[in-house]
Amino acid sequence: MIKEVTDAHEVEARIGKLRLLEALLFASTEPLDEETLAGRIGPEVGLLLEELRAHYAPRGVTLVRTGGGWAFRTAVDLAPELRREEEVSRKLSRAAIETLAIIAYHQPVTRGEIESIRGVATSKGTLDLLMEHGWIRPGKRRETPGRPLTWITTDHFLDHFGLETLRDLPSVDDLRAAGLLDSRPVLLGLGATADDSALGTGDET
Amino acid sequence: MIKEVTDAHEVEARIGKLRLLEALLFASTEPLDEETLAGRIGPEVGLLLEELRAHYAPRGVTLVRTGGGWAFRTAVDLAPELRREEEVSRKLSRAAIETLAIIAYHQPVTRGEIESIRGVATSKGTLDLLMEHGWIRPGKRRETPGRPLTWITTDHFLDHFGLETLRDLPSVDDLRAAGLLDSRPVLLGLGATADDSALGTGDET
Amino acid sequence: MADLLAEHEADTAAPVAAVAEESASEQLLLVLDGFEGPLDMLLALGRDQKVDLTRISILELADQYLTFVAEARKVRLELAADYLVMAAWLAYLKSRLLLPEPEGEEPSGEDMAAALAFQLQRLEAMKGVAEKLFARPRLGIDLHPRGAPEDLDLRRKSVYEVTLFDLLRAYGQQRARKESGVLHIAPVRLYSMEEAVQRLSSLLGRMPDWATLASFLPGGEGGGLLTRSALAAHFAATLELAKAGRVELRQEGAFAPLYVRGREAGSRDGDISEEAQSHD
Repeated sequence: MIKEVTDAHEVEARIGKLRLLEALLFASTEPLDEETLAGRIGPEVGLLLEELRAHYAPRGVTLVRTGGGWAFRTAVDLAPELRREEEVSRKLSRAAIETLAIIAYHQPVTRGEIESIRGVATSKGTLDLLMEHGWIRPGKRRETPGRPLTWITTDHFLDHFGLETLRDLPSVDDLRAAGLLDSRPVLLGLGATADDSALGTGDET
Repeated sequence: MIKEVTDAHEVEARIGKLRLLEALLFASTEPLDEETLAGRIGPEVGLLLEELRAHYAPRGVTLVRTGGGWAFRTAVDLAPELRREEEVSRKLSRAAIETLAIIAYHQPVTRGEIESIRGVATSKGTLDLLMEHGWIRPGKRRETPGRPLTWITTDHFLDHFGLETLRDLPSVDDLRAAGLLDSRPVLLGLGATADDSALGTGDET
Repeated sequence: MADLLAEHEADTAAPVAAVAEESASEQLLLVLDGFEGPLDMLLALGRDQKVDLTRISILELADQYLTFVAEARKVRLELAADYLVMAAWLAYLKSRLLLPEPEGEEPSGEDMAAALAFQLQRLEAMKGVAEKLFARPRLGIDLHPRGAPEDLDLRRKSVYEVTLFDLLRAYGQQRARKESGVLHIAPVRLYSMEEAVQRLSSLLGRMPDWATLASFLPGGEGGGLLTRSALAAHFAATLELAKAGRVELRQEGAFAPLYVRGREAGSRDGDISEEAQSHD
């Protein structure tokens, strides 16, 4: 008898937590990290998240994991019906798109390395723009002469492109296996501005 | 036989519409009225809305009718646990951001020095605010006449901005290279007389 | 060469394809515009070999690039320095590949060729993944977050919303403002009309006969802008003085030299036109 009552209590408590978790995630636009959620829900939050994810999987709104956080997003397969045109002003140049890809796959990467990979100076405003989108940010300085600044991607980058972690970047394993994620400059005279120690003079085009 | 196949199709179409309805309501910034929804979903939207409402009724998120429209809201009974606070994301004033940036880059720095860099007086409230927020704290006194207090940033500052050390702040040259130090030379026509080299490096806002 | 252009019409699409019978130089210009630097262009040339980039002929690629650059220069197209640097490097690489290897510390021609091939593959790979990345369903375009978030005090992370970008931008703008403050101090020497009126008044007394306006201008120091501003100021000054009845002006036709004469020494109204005609 007593056992049963306890179970009923447990079930109720569990449902209460699930509802709270659902509400917390639903109310926020930004992903919430598991630690924050655990602080509100308790240590069993991992299991509850999985339960919620399973419940929402077939629905029009799904629970996704991205960069250590969890967020509700509209279902991927509804994209054609929900598609919003990208604002023309937000469209990125080819240079910006390539630069973002290079930062994503080679991070942490210095500006000089980006330039040596592309074989062309990074035009002013490219990194600025990517940072304004919230996709990249400065990382640690490289402990080499000149101590150049490195660039890395943000959690928002993962969120924007629907990635759970950087390991989910398209083809990343293949590229690594093929040795193509080596960011060292290989040719002298190519991307001649690739001297990080002289960044101050590295103004271009 | 034929009847059954038709039913399966109908069921599928119905589920598709429910999912789209769910996604539309989720992603909308405003409550959506039935007419608008009927335009996207079809005339049966009223029934589908009721079905959704019933599905969500016991959950942490509920579908409510508000004004003339429908919207998802976190469940009313969870309000105490969600504990809303009005002042979650206030914008920091421009003066405060600038002052914080100057302290970060020039620390240890006295209030007088901050004012001379900014070219305007710093209200005491600005430093108080930054200190209250845990981003700055008083450093040593400067051993100059008057022994003015200097200001430095805290570990919380690094934490908030995702920096490991102060050395990871981009240098002025990095800022310039990233396009964040916006230098637009103007008055090029006048460059003919006056010192060209001085004008060439000149900036305008 | 023509093949090359045709290939790029397909590759870089609209702007190039639209041009049918333009001059060679304009076509070249358009082709170059489609590239993000010499490496990008080499990659496009490499793709034209229609083989796997790992089996690409670097020698052939170098030849194609050098031909392209030579053509471009023939039509007196100004090529960016990095295109020329690349051309010089490729010419050197070619010589290293064709001639027997000299003794020494230098990397061998084959090593250099392999390094170039690697760079091309790496750039190709990055272009490929950039495309894949942007083909993914994107937040705010293909999928959407909660449209009407409810503010919850969740993380207690910060009352104020300020990002590293905000901080850096504020500092950058502050620095830019400061640098611009220095700019304004730079003196700009221009000739004012007041100066010109004074100067003309004092000179006219000593020049009773017709003289060109140019002969009143101050001497050569200062150069371009100062001289132009002096001319403008003196012209305006003569109009001002003529209005005050202190000088007479004469000009034979549009853009012809402008003649000036002082009018104080008792000249009568009537003979202005006669004077003018007598000079014809």
